Amino acid sequence: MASRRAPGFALSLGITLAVTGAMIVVPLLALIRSASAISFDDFINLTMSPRALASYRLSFGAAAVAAVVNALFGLVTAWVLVRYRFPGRALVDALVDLPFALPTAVAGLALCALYAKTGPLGAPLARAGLDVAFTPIGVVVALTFIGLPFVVRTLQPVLEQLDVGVEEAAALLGASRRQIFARVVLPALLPAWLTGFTLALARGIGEYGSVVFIAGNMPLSTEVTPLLIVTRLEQYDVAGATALALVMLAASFALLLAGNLLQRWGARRLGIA
Amino acid sequence: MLIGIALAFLGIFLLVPLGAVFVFAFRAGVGAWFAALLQPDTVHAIQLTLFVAVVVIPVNVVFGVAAAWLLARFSFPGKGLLLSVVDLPFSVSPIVAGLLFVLLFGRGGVFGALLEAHGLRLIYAVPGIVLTTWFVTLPFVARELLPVLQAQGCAEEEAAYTLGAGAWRTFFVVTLPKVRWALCYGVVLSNARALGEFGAVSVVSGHIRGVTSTMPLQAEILYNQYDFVGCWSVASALTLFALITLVIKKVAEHHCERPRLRRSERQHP
Amino acid sequence: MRAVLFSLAGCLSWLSCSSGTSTPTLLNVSFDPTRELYDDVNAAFSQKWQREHGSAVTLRQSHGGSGKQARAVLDGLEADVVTLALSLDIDVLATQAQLLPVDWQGRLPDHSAPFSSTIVFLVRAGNPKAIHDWGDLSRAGIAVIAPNPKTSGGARLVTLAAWDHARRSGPAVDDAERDARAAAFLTRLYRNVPVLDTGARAAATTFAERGIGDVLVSWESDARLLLARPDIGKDLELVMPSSSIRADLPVAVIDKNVDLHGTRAIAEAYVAFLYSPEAQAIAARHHYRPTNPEILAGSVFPDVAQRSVDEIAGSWREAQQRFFDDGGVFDQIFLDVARASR
Amino acid sequence: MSVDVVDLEKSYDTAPIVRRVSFSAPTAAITALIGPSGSGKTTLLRLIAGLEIADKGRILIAGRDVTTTTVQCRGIGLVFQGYALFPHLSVEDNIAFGLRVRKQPREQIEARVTEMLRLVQLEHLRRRRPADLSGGQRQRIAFARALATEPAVLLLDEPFGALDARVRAELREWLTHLHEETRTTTLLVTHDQDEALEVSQHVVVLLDGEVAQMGAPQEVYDEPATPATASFLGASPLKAPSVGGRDAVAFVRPADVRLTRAPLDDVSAGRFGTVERSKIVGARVKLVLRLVQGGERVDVDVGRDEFEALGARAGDVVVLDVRNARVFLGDYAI
Repeated sequence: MASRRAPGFALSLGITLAVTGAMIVVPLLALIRSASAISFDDFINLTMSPRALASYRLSFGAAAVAAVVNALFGLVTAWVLVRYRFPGRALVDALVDLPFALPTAVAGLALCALYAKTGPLGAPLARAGLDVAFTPIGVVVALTFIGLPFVVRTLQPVLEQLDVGVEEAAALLGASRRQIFARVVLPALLPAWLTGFTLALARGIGEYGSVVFIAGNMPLSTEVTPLLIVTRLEQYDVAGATALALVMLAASFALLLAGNLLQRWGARRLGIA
Repeated sequence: MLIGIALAFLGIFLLVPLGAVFVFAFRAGVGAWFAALLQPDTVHAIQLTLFVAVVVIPVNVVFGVAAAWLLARFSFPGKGLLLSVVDLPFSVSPIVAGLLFVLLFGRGGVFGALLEAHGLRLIYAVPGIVLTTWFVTLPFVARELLPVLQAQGCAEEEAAYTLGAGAWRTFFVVTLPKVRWALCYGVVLSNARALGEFGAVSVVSGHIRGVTSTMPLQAEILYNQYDFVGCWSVASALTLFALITLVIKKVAEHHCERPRLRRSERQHP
Repeated sequence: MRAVLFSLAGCLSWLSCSSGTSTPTLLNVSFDPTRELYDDVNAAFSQKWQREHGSAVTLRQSHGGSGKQARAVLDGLEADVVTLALSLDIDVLATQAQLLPVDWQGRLPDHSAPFSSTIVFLVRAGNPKAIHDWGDLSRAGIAVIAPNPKTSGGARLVTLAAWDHARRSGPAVDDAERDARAAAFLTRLYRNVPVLDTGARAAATTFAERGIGDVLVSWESDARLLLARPDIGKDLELVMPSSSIRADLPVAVIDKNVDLHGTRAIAEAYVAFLYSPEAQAIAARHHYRPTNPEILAGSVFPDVAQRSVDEIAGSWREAQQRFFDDGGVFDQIFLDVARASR
Repeated sequence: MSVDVVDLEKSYDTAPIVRRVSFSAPTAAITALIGPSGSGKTTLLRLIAGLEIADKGRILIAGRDVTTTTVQCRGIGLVFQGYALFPHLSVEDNIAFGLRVRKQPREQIEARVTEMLRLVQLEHLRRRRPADLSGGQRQRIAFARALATEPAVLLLDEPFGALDARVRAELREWLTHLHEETRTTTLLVTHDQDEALEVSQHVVVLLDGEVAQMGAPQEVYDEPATPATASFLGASPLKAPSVGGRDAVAFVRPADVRLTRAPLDDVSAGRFGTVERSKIVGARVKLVLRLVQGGERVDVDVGRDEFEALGARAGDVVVLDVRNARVFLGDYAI
């Protein structure tokens, strides 16, 4: 067991196992128990119905698009925050965390009010022929908002630790700025970048509060999976809700595992392991 | 150029919604804002929300410290799995989180019959809200502490042991001051989430006005009552909490960063 | 582990109960559009109770989609009284959890429905798109706002009313062709729906506040509430279709919960009060159609041919199975809508 | 207050780090544990301190078996590689830490802290934070903190590892003085043999988790027990005439070779080498030679005046006169 002679192994193990056991494992077992009452054929029918498939397409698709947007702009934002000094930088830096702190329902209400056809942003966009609220684009906007801090916050520390000397060395060897970025900076950032992307994706897939207000909630087109779970529950269809919840749970666990593996990979690549 | 892109992106996606909340809230004037917040049901929602946070945060601190200590200081079989399990509430959909507790404590749930036999009520009552909020905020403190504990290593603690300090004393006098800002950061984040959780709490709340409505739910209720002034007032109050959170977080970060900067100065004189 | 959880649970419920309720408390779990109605009814009832018994009573309310609310009661929300949109939602409480007897509808007059309502249209002032009847809703270029029948009781009434209208209009043919005609009509109608909100109130907000859509298909009570609003009422106009549905709004005492709380006497007095002239007048003021004939006669309700759910679909149970359960008519329609929009 | 280690073993995940190590560190002396990185010397130190638990073996401090004693009760002082000063405490509070833990009266602590600060000659830094100090100052505060509790044994883990050469040299001398004053039994872990030779009275060479040799510094330096020890101590192998049909290897240090001009007429007598390159390093000159017979490389380190007297350039052939060499037959020294 523990070879280091740090104290408190039994105590911390006890607390951690008791709490994770009672608060996480037992509820998960309850879900699995409920799901095990569903026959395999029913499970396939419930989770592969056209409506469920359409909701996955929206939840996963919009979360992926939002995560890509966040990955690109998050990289730029993190770069700017780490490498440049400009007035208001501290303010901008603090603001990045706003989606963490702002309740999702408030974000949903605000975004919906802004992007509706009568809203201050929605009206000019509608005149330009682009409907945002109540379309999949609206879902992407909401998920972009809530996923924004993940990429920035996972990239920032790595960027800060990135040795400027390496870039200078590359420049001395004749690399252009683009080459330095593509061959030196990006490979070093890649694991953190992917981790941030995975986190934003995982958060986006399960998001409910900010999305219900701005999504059109139309079955088969603008209905996200969490809403479908709620709908099933309200139709007294516990089996349907449980089956979908299990699919979502599997997806988030898989993403989490991927994120942890990426982090470990990153640590190894940077020789910190 | 890059700064411009970053600022434009953040402006559109962050500042505009933030400003919108306050514009909508104060459209009817400051008096209306206060009046809306002083409606009895809204006052109760604020009290309930703060109560939930006050209950959840201490348990999160104890758990977070224990889990971070365990994961940073020891290696044992199944550690990777445990880390993923601790992280799980972070990526689980809030709706699924709420559903978990309904399946557990609802009338037809695993413990439903047991609770009913003893006349205990968890779901659609305050305890259910507390438990669900606890679930969704569980990983925050541990997640913030873990990297700090790992990065700082255990040399200072070992120094304290060699000087004769016991485990608890070392923990309180050496470890805790060392990680206090990370701990503060974790508390602030879990507090923010506890105050603002909507999806999960919505599933287990029952929406009884003046009893089981937290602030985000109260905002939704007011929205559905066409009471937009009330709704935006609650929303802006929550936003104010969020901004305070950010300020505290910034302070915490500032204190965390100073020693780090010094260390890097030393390495590159 | 159980012991730990259990003592934790005990601790927490003690915390929640310690807020102290010396006066008896009655929880009325209701559906979406009745928020304002029960605000007034509750105030009147507690005054009456205070007057007659000399003791106070605390009335609590919970609102949401009818199905969602019934689901919460089923899972343990301890409602003393439920006042929902559909008798089906109360049936579920009787059959699935035995919270009250299956024949609950026979315990109070008028099948336990003290008020009724119907489905009407709300259009922009001046009716610029000339929407007069159900048929207009399926026209190309009309945006219709209606909530999701899967989550909203009112939306199920909308679907059934539209179905019934389409089925009965046009040339008389056999039943199968009538059904096909109605399904095709609903497909065209729902193709015109840009936002399918989860509840009646969300749909009303989308239409009135966000300015989306040409017509809101909604509860009569909600529509007239919006019309009466000083800020947005003048921009709206009520349209009565040629036929609509009669929605009886059932109420019931939840026996199991009132016995647990010791609130049976108050709960029964409360539901009885809903039939009193005083409560019936409050209902009429909030645009719910009272069952009391005198009060109905004394208030203004536009004329509309109302057909009951039983006439349209046999019973609520059959309607639910045929139209709204998974794989039912509504799902088929939405498959067609999605296919057509692709 | 000697430290005795008996048959100590420690593995991480089945990889042995310390294998059956036994040695004694005499009372009031500085014993240096030297070895290349990865030889297990830091682990050994942590085992003695009680920060790791040994798999097998015993540890005795002043004759008392402390193998199972907790770290708090072993009565040791440890100076860490990175100092491990408490960053949130002032210099004074850092030094007082161990005394406060022992609940000593306030005035006594005050006096002891003052005494320690005087000992390390940093009285003026009393109220500073570790972050405000230079590396050498931090180092000395770490010593003061470790010595404040009057430990029976002082353990030093690469105490000068993170410092620049000049400060290192200063602190070595300072450590010698400090030790003369305190006479605390000291165990010093270092990978730097010069440091060990200069500071310690007793040397233990660790190679691959095992004690390769121990003894007085000069003895270990002059008579390495094995080829590996000789190699670690800076000698390079040269093929020697075989003895009794077995290959012999001579280990020669660069400073143990004298060079003279090769007589032009006789190249068979003695050893001849061709100068490949030379480099003047301050007062010394480092040369790389290649033997005429066999072509082996020999590193030579001579004084500047000797080199100038020799007047050799690259390509010149010179005579090597090996003053001192350790010859091994297989693993045995002869």
